[in-house]
Amino acid sequence: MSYILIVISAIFVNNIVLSQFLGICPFLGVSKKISTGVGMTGAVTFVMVIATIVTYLVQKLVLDPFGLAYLQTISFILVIAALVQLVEIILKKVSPPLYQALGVFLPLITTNCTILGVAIMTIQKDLNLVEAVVFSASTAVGFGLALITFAGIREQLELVDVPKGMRGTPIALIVAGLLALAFMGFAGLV
Amino acid sequence: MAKTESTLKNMVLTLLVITVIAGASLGFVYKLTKEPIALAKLNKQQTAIKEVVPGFNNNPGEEVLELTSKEGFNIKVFPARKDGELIGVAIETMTNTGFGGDVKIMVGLKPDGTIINYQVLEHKETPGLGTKMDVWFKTDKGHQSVLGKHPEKNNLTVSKDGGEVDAITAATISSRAFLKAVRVAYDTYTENSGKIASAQNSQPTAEGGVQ
Amino acid sequence: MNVVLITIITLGALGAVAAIILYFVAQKFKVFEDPRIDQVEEVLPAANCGGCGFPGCRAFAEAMVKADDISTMNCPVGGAEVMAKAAAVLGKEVEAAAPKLAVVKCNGTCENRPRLTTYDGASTCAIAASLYGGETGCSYGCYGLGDCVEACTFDAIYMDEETGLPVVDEEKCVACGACVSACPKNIIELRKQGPKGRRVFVSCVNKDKGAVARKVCSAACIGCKKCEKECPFGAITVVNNLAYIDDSKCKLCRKCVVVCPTNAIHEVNFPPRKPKPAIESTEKKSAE
Amino acid sequence: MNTLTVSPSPHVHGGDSVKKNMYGVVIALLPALAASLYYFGIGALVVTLTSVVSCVLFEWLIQKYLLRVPTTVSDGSAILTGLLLAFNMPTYLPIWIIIIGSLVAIGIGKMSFGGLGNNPFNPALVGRVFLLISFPVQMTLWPKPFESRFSYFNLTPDILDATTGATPLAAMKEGIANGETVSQIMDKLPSFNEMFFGLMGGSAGEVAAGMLLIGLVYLLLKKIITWHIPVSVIGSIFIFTGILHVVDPLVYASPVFHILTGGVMLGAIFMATDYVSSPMSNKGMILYGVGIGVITVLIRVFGSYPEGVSFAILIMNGFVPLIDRYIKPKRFGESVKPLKA
Amino acid sequence: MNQWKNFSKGFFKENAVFTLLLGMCPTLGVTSSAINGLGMGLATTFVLVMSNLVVALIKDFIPDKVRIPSFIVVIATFVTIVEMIMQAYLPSLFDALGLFIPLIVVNCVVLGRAEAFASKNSPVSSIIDGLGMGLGFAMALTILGSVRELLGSGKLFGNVIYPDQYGMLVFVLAPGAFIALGYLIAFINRVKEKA
Amino acid sequence: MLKTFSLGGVHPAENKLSAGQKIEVLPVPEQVSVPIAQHIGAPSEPLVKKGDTVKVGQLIAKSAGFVSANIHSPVSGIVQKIDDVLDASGYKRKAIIIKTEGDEWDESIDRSPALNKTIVASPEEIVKKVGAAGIVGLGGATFPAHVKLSVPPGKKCDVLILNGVECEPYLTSDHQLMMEKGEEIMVGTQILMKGLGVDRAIIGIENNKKDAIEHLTNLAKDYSGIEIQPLKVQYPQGGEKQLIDACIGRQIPSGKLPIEVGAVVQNVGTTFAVYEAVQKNKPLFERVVTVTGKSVSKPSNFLTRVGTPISTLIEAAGGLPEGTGKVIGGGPMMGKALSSIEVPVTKGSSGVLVVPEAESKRSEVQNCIRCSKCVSACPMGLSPYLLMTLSNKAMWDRAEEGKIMDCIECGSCSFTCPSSRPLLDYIRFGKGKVGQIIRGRNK
Ligand SMILES: Cc1cc2nc3c(=O)[nH]c(=O)nc-3n(C[C@H](O)[C@H](O)[C@H](O)COP(=O)(O)O)c2cc1C
Ligand SMILES: Cc1cc2nc3c(=O)[nH]c(=O)nc-3n(C[C@H](O)[C@H](O)[C@H](O)COP(=O)(O)O)c2cc1C
Ligand SMILES: Cc1cc2nc3c(=O)[nH]c(=O)nc-3n(C[C@H](O)[C@H](O)[C@H](O)COP(=O)(O)O)c2cc1C
Ligand SMILES: Cc1cc2nc3c(=O)[nH]c(=O)nc-3n(C[C@H](O)[C@H](O)[C@H](O)CO)c2cc1C
Ligand code: SF4
Ligand code: SF4
Ligand code: SF4
Ligand code: SF4
Ligand code: FES
Repeated sequence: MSYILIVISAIFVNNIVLSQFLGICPFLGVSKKISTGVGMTGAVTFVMVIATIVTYLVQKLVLDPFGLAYLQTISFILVIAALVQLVEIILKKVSPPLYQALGVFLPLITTNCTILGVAIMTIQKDLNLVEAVVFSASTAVGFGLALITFAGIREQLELVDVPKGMRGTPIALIVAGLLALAFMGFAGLV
Repeated sequence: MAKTESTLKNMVLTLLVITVIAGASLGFVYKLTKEPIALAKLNKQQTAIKEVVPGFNNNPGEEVLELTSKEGFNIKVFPARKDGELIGVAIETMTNTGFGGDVKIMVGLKPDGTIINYQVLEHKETPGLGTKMDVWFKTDKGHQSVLGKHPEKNNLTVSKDGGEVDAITAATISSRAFLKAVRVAYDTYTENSGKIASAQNSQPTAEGGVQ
Repeated sequence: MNVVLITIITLGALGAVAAIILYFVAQKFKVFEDPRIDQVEEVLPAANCGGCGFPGCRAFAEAMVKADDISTMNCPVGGAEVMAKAAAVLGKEVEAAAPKLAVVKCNGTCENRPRLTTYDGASTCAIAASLYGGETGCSYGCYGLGDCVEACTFDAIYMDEETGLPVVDEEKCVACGACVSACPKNIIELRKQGPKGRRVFVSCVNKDKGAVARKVCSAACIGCKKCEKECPFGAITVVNNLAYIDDSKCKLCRKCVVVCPTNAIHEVNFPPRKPKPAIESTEKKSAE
Repeated sequence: MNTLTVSPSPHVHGGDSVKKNMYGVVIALLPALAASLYYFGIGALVVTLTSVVSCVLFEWLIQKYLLRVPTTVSDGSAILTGLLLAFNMPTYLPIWIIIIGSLVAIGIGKMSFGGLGNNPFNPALVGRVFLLISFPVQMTLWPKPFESRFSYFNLTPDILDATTGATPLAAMKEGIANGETVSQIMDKLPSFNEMFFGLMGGSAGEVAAGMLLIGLVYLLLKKIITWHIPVSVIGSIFIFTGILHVVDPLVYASPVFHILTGGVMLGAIFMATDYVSSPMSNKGMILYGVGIGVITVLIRVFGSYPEGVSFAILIMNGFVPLIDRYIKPKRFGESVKPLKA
Repeated sequence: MNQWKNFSKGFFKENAVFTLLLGMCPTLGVTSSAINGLGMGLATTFVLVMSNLVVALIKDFIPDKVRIPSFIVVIATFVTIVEMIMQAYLPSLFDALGLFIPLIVVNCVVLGRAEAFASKNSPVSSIIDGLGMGLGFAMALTILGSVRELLGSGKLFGNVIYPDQYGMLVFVLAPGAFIALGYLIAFINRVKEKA
Repeated sequence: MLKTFSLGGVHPAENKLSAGQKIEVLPVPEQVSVPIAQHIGAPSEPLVKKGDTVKVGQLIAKSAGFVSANIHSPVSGIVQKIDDVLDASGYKRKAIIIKTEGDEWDESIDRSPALNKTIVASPEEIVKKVGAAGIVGLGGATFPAHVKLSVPPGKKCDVLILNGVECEPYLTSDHQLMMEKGEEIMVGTQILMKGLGVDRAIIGIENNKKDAIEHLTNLAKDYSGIEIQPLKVQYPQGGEKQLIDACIGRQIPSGKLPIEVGAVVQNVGTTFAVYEAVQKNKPLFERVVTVTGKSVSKPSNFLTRVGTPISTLIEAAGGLPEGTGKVIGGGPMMGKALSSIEVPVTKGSSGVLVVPEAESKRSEVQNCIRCSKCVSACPMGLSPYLLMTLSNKAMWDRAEEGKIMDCIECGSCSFTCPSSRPLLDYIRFGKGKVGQIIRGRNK
């Protein structure tokens, strides 16, 4: 697969959030403001790329040689969990404002399906290491695109009077649905 | 309640203990389910082959041939024999021209190439449209069915392209992809028919067994 | 090799490596954060109403942890109970603050205060107030456009259609003070709830001279000082032609209520009394 | 003397109103509606009436019984949504599907957000795309002009076969996929002249480019919309397909073909310009228009849908808040030339 | 705590999907039919109960810094077990749920309960909590699955309710998942408000 | 193409009903009420007390700071009281109330109508005299004129712009003044030019006053450095920033004063007052006020003493018509609705507009439909729809970011909005809040 196709596919066509249903929790959770959305995107991109590289190596260097494919889930998640905790500890020290902004969601990156999902998909798709990096980075960009667009709409909805019963989560989900509906237009682009 | 402190020793020890226990239980369950999983996989393949080429009594999985079509697709050919006699082949074939990308089907051909039956293995077509291919081309209605047709003797393209097969309503693209996959299977089969016949005596490939 | 064994070794190794790396990084990048902040935050009601004067519950928790003395701080939503819990977490003392309640100090109903002009601008009190003195001659009184209602996150204040004045729902009001700061005319005050909800207060904020005030509103305080003289406890002072009852001194004897010539002093939640049934009706209204 | 009214300035109003704008757009749509009735006959009438009536009815019902707010159906926006939804549907569409489309457009697309002015996405397009994805079979059944005038209630497979055909875009897409060249395909299609007047298969209101352009002139004259969005949409589609066409005229159709077919005119003039779901600043509008143009071409040429305007507009609707946030109107005194003393 | 309350809170008051908005990915990803929703819900319940139990048992021995990794290993173990068992005995459901089975590991509900409940409570309460939460989750997924299946293809647990040509395909696809859940939550909020 | 400003603008119906009506001198009222705050800046300090006898033109309240202005008695008589009286907004403000007795002018005032062309005063004397005469901007902003004439050190003024635009619908006082006192305005211009030390002055006049343009162009031939600039009829052409942009193509940066681009703007009425002050020693205590309205039987332009009750003016214009819904002090775009017609004329009153009931109610407010018409109308390039919402939701930081302080309160946005949204109401309020925040921060 050429890199361009990987990029377009991961960002638009098979957008991780809007068509793959991964990472919905942070998508709904940290999208109230554009600025936190941007921060989250950064954090996810960072973690995702590193996690993909590390899990890729674990798979190729440890699991495959020993025929331990069934340990994929557990070893990947262990690696990711440790990694996220590292990022958290470092971030707390290096950039307290970003740490504050991401709040509870930083530990939840661990439980952000995108990271594990992408790590597993990379193996399933049988990509090589460079492709894996491109794939994970563009998936993260796709996540960011969806998240920031969504945050923009939600910020705008803050300014209008949404009916009481729909305020908050319901309307956010409707917006996500309509965004997904729109993104279906990209079908077949690759 | 006295929490264990976060010293290096404690941390390493705890994680070690937990992972060791986890490893032990996983290894154990793995051993337990290894057989059933393999069986389930084999079953799936056998059932699929049985559906498209009924009546064999060998283990086609053991005799599988891995081929590459002209278009560069990986094609698997499972020879089906009854008492050593080749009664047909089940071909795992594909195209990449579906509405949602790859379409993978298993098609059963008589030795002369006539279509016995097919089964759709994998696709990403739209539910309600392209997905209808799993029964559409078996249904005896209008000019839908391809069963009993021969890719060479019949013009197996959609009527829109001048062929004799009715496309799935509003899913011409999927229909074309389906028919194309059949064609790929047939072409690959005829090109390699010699190999297939001779494969009878060859060693079962590694792929043939359970993974 | 035995599958089980390999599994154990691989996972064990992964686990141990992860633990070691985590340990060293954690050592290197240590940040101290007072764990009590989390604990305090946990006891707060998480209404994030800002009534405490801090942006959200967590900020309040942080402030409480930092402060030496938290007796001046109060969570209006959780009240004394929550403050006591928070204090317990921090090992500090708080005095139970007397429960308070929002009180609307204007009785300029449509009857009491005839309308001289009609307002036709953006319908908020703040904007009306920045434009002009109001639809009636009283430039101190309530505009009735409901900024206070809007401000209350607890649905505790609503507009009485008939009088055009806001009414506080005593059950729901948590004395967060949002309405107090929302009102551009400073009409709402947080006052002691009083035993059994009994309160006596001056329901007027007009500082005009008596004659002027009376001309524009029949229920205005005219600053005649009768109540000031009457009060046995010195709880009432008249400043700028306006009487004010200090709720820490008021003993709820209700003598002032009787002497007020304009019925500007209101008593609420008292059992009905015989001699002056006339006032009863207005009391009821504001008590509801 | 009666009481004086006091209000902040200004004390006069220009007299513009929501109604004037909405009914203005309705008027601008009339030529295209007339063309549609002329070409597609009963079907066009049924689809339009059903859509408009059910949109208005749903808006009224939702406001009255669900939201319990004052009803505002008379402002004309629901009529417009109904009309534009109808314009985006093929004229053989069964009534029940139209009603579902109206419910989605008004219920999900508009009222869930609080009604007029609050919806981030274009309601009519929400309805249309929802239907397209839910009922792709019915939504891609294109009656031929004139031949389908008297069939709607009497549709039998025979009549269907005889009176439907592919839209030029679908034909182009299929042809290219089958390996034909553009000029081979074009020979089978109506001429540009015919296309301009709407002699081709397509949604009820989208076919007659000429009529839609009359509407555009009316809208511009009445100052209901500005030129920015229509020009940037049509212009960017023209330029982008033009470049492709120059690069390889065998597989990429000419820009004229692209702007005359499908929903480009309808979309650029009436749907991308929907106030509510488009940006506020002129620069923003141009960016939005170019975005729509580029995405439309991408979908048409490289994607799996033959027609991309609806999706492109919806996608760009999603970006409008960001555009508004970061692209501000030009401010007074912003670009000051340094004063030479 | 009253164990009944502890159990029942997962269904309504603290329902993971409808009120806490946790575990959204499987919620949206696998609920294209009721049976998938139910299967996923039960698989999650199993993991939830078991991991809650184990976490409650070992909570006192875990140093803080490795708390999350430890919990995750526990959870991942059970997930892998479920994965293997399903693969062996329910291959078709396994195929249908696909990637979402390993992703139970990262289902926020599971870790969330381990963190918020099991690590502070007794094993028995933790099991009950896990069961309540899990079944509540399963219930939510089944409801959403039913709604989507019914609207999308006219079926309920595979039984034809009305001909599928009247079904709105969009509900089987991504956008429909979001929209259906959105209105479901709005509806539940409304019911709750009245209650 | 006529010159005009570069962004936004609207065109309300002009309705210049009183155009061409000669300026009538209104009789001296029986009693005047002179507020001590008639200008931007600190209220003046009263110099008289109850019972004092004053003459016309006598200083009765003195400037209380740099940005403040003197106030002179508009009548002769006895000070009744100094008290809080209801002002136009229904709030109480301090005012000096004088009972008229005769009409005895201060001796120093030269009452002869003869034109005095020779300017003897030095630039410093000019600024001093203007200050002493209590002249404030008569264009409506009532900014003390001498402050504008004192160019701050380090800045340079190279052009004086006279505002004869009168872009407000209905109002005609400046128009009439230009027609009747053209010569005086020319001399006044020369005085201002001398005071500022510039040799170029431009008088901007909207093209709907062709007679005034012609008249002044003829007169300007005799004076060096004065140009007449016809301008497109477009509101708010008279806004200072817009006028400078239109006349000399310079845009004042956000938050800056005209002097930043080397310009000073004065209204033509102010210029006339400057002429009177410098050449005739006459302080500012009377001005031309237009009384107009569709239902008014005799729309007129009156020369009126400050402090005269508005009701007197309306009476002189034929009385308050039946069914009056609103009385506006000023024009319909920027004027203030009065809550009582007993309030007095002040230095800033350019007109009184009587609006019939049918036209005095606003239409019902609807949701913003994001039509962006307010954005296109705003002459300052702001986003009024957004500023209104931000103001409503108290998001002050974003409002400040959106340059809410740049709003000149012209009302073009509210005028255009098809949803009849009270945009300016909220923006004005927001400006107040944001202004407070900024001042608090700068402290
Ligand atoms: C949401 C949606 C999904 C579609 N899915 C498929 C599909 O899976 N397979 C297919 O061949 N066509 C699909 N189509 C239709 C194609 O876009 C195209 O219209 C059709 O294949 C043209 O063939 P026809 O001549 O049979 O109508 C889909 C269309 C839409 C709107
Ligand atoms: C604080 C302040 C200081 C000012 N200083 C000057 C000045 O030094 N020179 C000047 O020409 N105008 C000055 N002005 C006057 C303004 O430029 C402007 O003319 C006045 O506010 C009225 O303008 P308007 O009617 O367009 O609002 C000042 C205004 C303010 C509020
Ligand atoms: C929207 C707007 C419109 C104005 N229109 C006029 C006008 O028509 N004529 C005028 O003299 N001043 C007008 N002004 C006031 C001028 O901005 C400026 O204050 C005045 O010309 C300065 O002169 P002055 O200080 O002598 O009044 C307007 C101000 C604003 C904000
Ligand atoms: C120029 C213009 C274009 C419009 N286009 C649409 C449209 O494409 N779809 C629609 O549902 N409503 C349209 N409307 C109506 C209205 O703006 C729409 O219903 C709102 O989006 C509902 O909030 C349009 C209105 C105007 C003035
Ligand atoms: S009534 Fe006022 S004090 Fe009471 S809760 Fe509401 S806003 Fe707070
Ligand atoms: S009490 Fe104050 S805020 Fe409430 S309606 Fe009256 S004026 Fe407005
Ligand atoms: S009032 Fe302010 S925001 Fe409105 S148009 Fe005028 S300058 Fe712009
Ligand atoms: S003019 Fe009115 S409706 Fe249009 S954008 Fe501005 S505020 Fe909204
Ligand atoms: S379940 Fe996927 S992010 Fe929470």
